[in-house]
Amino acid sequence: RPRPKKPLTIGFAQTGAESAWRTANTVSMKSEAEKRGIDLKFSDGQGKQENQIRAVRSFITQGVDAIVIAPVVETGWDPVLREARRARIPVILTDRSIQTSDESLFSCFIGSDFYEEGRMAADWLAKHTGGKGRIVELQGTVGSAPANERRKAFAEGIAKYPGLKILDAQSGDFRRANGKEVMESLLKKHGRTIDIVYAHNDDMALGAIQAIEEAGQKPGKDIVIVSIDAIKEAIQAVVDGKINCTVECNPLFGPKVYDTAAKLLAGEKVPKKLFNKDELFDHTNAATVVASRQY
Amino acid sequence: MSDSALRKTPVIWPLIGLALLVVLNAVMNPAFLRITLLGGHVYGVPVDILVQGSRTMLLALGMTLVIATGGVDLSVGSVVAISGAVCAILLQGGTALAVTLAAAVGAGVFAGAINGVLVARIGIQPIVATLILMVAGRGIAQLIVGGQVIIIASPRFEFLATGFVFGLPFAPLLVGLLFFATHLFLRRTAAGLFVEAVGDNETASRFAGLAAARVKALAYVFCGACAGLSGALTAANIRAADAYGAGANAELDAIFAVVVGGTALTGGRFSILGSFLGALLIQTLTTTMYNVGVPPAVAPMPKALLIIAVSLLQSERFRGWIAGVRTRKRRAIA
Amino acid sequence: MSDSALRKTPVIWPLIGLALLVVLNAVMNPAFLRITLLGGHVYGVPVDILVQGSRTMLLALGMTLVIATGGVDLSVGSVVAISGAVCAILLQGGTALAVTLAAAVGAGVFAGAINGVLVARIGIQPIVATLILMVAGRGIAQLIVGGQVIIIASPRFEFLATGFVFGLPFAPLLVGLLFFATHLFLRRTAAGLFVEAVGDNETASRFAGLAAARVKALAYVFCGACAGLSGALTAANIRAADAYGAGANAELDAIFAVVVGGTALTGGRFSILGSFLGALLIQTLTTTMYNVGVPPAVAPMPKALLIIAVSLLQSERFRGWIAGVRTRKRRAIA
Amino acid sequence: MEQEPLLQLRGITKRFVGVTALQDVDFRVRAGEIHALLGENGAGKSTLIKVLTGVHAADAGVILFDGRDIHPESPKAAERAGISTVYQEVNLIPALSVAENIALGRQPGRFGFINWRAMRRHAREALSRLDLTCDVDAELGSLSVALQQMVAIARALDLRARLLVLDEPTASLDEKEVAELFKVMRRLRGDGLGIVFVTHFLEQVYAVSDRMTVLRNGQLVGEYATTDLPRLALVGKMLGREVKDEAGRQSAPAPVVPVEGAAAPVLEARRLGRRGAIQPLDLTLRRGEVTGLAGLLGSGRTETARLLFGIDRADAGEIRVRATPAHLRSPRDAVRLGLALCSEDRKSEGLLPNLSVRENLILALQAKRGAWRTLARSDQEKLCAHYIRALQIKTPDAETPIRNLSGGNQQKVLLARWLATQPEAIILDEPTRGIDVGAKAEIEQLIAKLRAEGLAVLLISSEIEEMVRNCSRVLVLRERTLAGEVSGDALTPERLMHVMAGTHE
Ligand SMILES: Nc1ncnc2c1ncn2[C@@H]1O[C@H](COP(=O)(O)OP(=O)(O)OP(=O)(O)O)[C@@H](O)[C@H]1O
Ligand SMILES: Nc1ncnc2c1ncn2[C@@H]1O[C@H](COP(=O)(O)OP(=O)(O)OP(=O)(O)O)[C@@H](O)[C@H]1O
Ligand SMILES: [Mg+2]
Ligand SMILES: [Mg+2]
Repeated sequence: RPRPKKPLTIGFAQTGAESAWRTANTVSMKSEAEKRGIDLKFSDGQGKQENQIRAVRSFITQGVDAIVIAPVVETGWDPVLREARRARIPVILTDRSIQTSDESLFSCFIGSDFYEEGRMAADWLAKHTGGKGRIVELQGTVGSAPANERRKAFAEGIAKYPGLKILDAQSGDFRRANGKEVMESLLKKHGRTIDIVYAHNDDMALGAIQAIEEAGQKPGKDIVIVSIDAIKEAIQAVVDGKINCTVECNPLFGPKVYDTAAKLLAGEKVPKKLFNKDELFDHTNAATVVASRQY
Repeated sequence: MSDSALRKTPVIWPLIGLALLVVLNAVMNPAFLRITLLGGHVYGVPVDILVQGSRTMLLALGMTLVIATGGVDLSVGSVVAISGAVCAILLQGGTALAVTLAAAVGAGVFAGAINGVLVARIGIQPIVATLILMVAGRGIAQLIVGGQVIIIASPRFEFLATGFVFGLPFAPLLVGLLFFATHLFLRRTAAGLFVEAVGDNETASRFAGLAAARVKALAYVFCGACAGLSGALTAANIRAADAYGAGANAELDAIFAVVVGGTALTGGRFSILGSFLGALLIQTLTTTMYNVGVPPAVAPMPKALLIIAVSLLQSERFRGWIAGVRTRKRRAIA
Repeated sequence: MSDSALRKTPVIWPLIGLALLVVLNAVMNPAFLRITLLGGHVYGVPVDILVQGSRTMLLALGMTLVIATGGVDLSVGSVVAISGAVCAILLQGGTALAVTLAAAVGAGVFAGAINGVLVARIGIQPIVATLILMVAGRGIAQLIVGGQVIIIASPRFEFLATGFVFGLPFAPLLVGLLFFATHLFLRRTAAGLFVEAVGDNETASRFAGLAAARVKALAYVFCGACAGLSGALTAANIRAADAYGAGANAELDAIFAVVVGGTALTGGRFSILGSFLGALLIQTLTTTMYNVGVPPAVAPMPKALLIIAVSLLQSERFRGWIAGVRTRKRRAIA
Repeated sequence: MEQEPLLQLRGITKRFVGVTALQDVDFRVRAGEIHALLGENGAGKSTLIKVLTGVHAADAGVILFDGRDIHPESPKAAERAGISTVYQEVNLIPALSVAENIALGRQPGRFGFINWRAMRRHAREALSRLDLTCDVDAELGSLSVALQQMVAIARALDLRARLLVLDEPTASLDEKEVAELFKVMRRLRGDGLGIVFVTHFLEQVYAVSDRMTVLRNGQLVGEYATTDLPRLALVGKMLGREVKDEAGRQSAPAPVVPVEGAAAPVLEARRLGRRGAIQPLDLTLRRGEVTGLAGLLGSGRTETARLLFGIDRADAGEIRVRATPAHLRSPRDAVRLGLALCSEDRKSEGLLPNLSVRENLILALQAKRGAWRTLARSDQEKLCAHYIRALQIKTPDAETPIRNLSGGNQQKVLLARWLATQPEAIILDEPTRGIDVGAKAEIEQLIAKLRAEGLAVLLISSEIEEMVRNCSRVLVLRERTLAGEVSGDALTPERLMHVMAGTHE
């Protein structure tokens, strides 16, 4: 394949370093760049959009070949993206998309499909429980996009199965400690009527597992547990039979992002919306991937 | 504690709040108060409240002294994260439990010493001085664990947070013991008087021969130690060090607990028992919201309302005003 | 402002900090100071700093008065979210721009009035009183927008944050004008004096015939109004109301700016100019971290270090200590 | 010539928790008179004034001002009605400048424009009316207590008031300032103002007042024309018993005679000084001797005391305690070496307002012992009971927060705080400030007793008579320099005044 004479320079405006998922995401971007000999200009936005905008501007002045943004918020990107277009630098959005009146301002979006994740969880449940069971839902941080999407998709997914009922829903803030605490309360409130736990992320599920064990029940057996993210620890829990299923929210964006960037720079057309492939892990396949899991 | 009515008053309001919450819960869900034996130990919602609340109580204990000296420590949440990270790394490396715990508390003491020096020796305003560690501390914790959530696989460590002795939960017992010991220490020795004196009028205390700066600094050190231990409990509770999430917003809860417990942010008089009840009240409220099924979106509201209610009741001006309205009404009727 | 040297001192340290940062940036990246004309208006990093910083400056302006009265307003971030939500809903409904802006500021005034009543009339401690709206306010904002991010499609509204007049950015001009007007108002009338008097010694001010409670309450109302306008700017800047993220942690930056600008959290003397410079300094630092390429893990550190440095320099005790060390050294040499 | 009183309080009752501060008190002030309000510490004088000016709401009674029933809800309302007040404690804003303090609350309109230059000029004029020159841009808090007091008076005089209320304005003033104040008071009286004047200095009462009202235990004793009531009778009315001498003493003060072993120096200062505060000076406090430190306002007496007690670091000279060089880095060091300093600034350097009388009283002793050697609760209570009795401290009980005590009684508690440490040397900076005649005599007797027991005392007082009565030797400071020493037969008020003023040559 034709190698560019000069190594590619790509600017990446990351959101921050707020979670293990994000760290894995950063690592993937960096290590993959190293592997491919790409000069990656990395910038940490510390959770602030203005920082990211500033970073993007500096990428433009430095004349990078492509810009990758993991936007902190969905809105307010138009001005800086216009500047990038003026400088003819393609922009790839990752992880979260943006809201804009002019879709041509960015080349494509590569992300995790939170909605799809929620739907996959619902489908798996429907299939493996025979469409029956009382569910408690551990929601993510109120108002956040993944929590919103995963809640909506799941609700819509189980709507077709009248036997699947949401008994209770509380926010565990995506945190392990809160997941545990909420689960403890719900266990006491609903006694042994809980059949299923649906957690918006693995951390909360892992917290809930502890609560269930401390209540003298067997997670994965007495109570079916479904969660999202598929971090290594959760896949191990699937292997151990404590989590029944975890839907991947793959943070390893590196390969896909750089592939896409190369295509864009070569003038190829790419779809506007690309999803990083998310898999689903349950007892059938967890054991095979757990060893090779990096995060 | 002195028997004077003055000291006891602040404790009344959190007690009443607590009673109201318990009644509310018991009505909504009669199982709320049920405590059963499960696998040889007590089991039930009140047990959960004590166990979950023990970490905030510990923070409130340290915070009480800092607030009594007229300061505030915003860094406790970050110290919890640091201490948890230290525990995880050490346990991962096979360090003995006692050493690990000492290191966790030691990390807290170190952090507290930094705060203490900044506030007491150099004279930086407490909010600013401790904000620095609050902001930087979480980064430090993340450096320690290398940005990972580190799993802790030590049953003995886990016991700290989830263990039972003689069928009773260990963490609340430990914390209760620490409260009692602190209370005894502060009230049986002159230490409590010194803290209150420094908080009430630092200059006057210094002129009376107190080492005011040392008293203040030690309050921060103690607060750091409490936060360090609380960090160990937090890590033990979830069997992992979560540098990003551990202790997030914990400083707010601790401050709330202290204020609701009747210790004024302006310093001076403090109530250890009040802080205990304040922390218990806040945890009970959190649990109540799960129990009652408050929708997550409006969950922050009840807490805000509770705190405002207790603060209102503690405000002399408000009580006077209410009394005034009543008298006026009575007069109008007569 | 009075001409006394005393008042001018606090402004020195943020100025020095600012100068150092600019030099650092210019050395690391000579393009830093380059300002060009692009499409008929100025363009460059310093312009960005002013535009991005304008929202924090506005918050710092209101916060200065609140802090000067001896209080603090933790709710400004939530008010920013509320006001942005109000703007979005109204503009969506086709309301006129002027009415929308009035409503945004009005929402801030309303929030400020609640804080003011709680603090000044009922006597709840400022941290607690404003924490309530801080916690509950974001929920309110989310209720207003129904949990959605609402897009604003009004170029005239957007102009507030991103427009240019005579080639100069509008937002900093507006904010600068407000600072100047506030400064004039406070120093040409007795209002500034009242604020400082109440902040320094509330009882004495009351005894001296000031309506201390009213002065305090008005400070919160003004702070709320500033936060309301800042919320409109924030929404205009991202052309959307983001109830979840708008103004998050904004209160910290505002407090930092005020403190770095030389106004003590204990109340009393304040410096409007200092707060302006403080906010500018903080924004410049943020931008600098980009320019210099600080690694993510240590990103919170520079801010913490800067704040501690300025606080240290402002601490008389520290300066005295440094001076003492120097004298002792000199003596040792002699 | 009976005219309608300018101010009339009828049946005023004010109760605090556990205390009835005022019980059915009547009080009248006419236009054009100086009316002294008198009574022991805790009699209710300040409370009456606070009711009158809207700080406290009375539980019962009416306030007629100019024949109208005013109901002042706040000091602001009282000020609007034409009542201008100097409260007992220095009650201005320390962080603001002198000029700003004087201007505060009396700008044209509510948010009217300020002319800073005019404000300064105005302040200078107000101060010059009291024959005071000081930097009007100086921060008020940096001034000595006496100067702050003068500024507060200047501010009150400045208001276009019809009634002027002065609660112990002269407590920390020198004769010269008092004379200036009286001049102004007399002039205002001539202008038809009514003036309420609270003081514990009887000679001032007789020097300036026209009428007087006496309170005892919150009750009205009576209203008298000053010329009708001789001093002895007045003291009797205040104390509620027959007295043999003017100060209300049952017996004469112990004579000032040196005691055995008086030669041993306890505290010595050699060339002790601090740049900008005090020129290097020598000073020796001996066992069984009361040494005076005299000087005019701002002459540096308090600064000297601060150096001796380790509050400020000296940058020249040395201090010896019992002949051993001592490095005093803080008051703590001084306390541990057996020194004590009762500060002149009661409010900011003495009181722990929210703590109880007991805690305030034992604090220094406990600090001296350290946190570990805790005083048993019963010992604390015994100590309190002892001093409450010995100094006749008027308090419901030892657990009352000290802020609820009257000014004079607070002062007594602070004095007790230091006596309880059983110091070897004690520095008393204006110890009788705001203390009533009876108690003042008790304290003087106490000083004499302590001296007889071998204590070394350094007494700082603006009351020259008091210095002469109590000291065997007086050092005089002038402009922060030791200007001389007066002792023996030369120690007379006249001589002392001359040395202080620098006119003795
Ligand atoms: N806020 C308060 N709460 C409770 N008791 C109070 C309060 N203020 C005053 N008292 C009590 O009221 C009584 C009268 O006090 P007041 O201050 O009027 O005395 P005073 O005559 O001014 O004495 P002094 O000469 O010492 O200034 C005292 O017994 C005092 O303890
Ligand atoms: N902290 C300070 N900062 C600046 N000036 C001060 C400070 N303390 C005292 N001074 C000034 O130093 C001078 C000496 O004050 P000092 O209090 O020692 O006088 P004094 O002789 O005790 O008089 P007084 O009768 O007023 O107490 C005064 O002019 C005072 O204003
Ligand atoms: Mg009085
Ligand atoms: Mg003095």
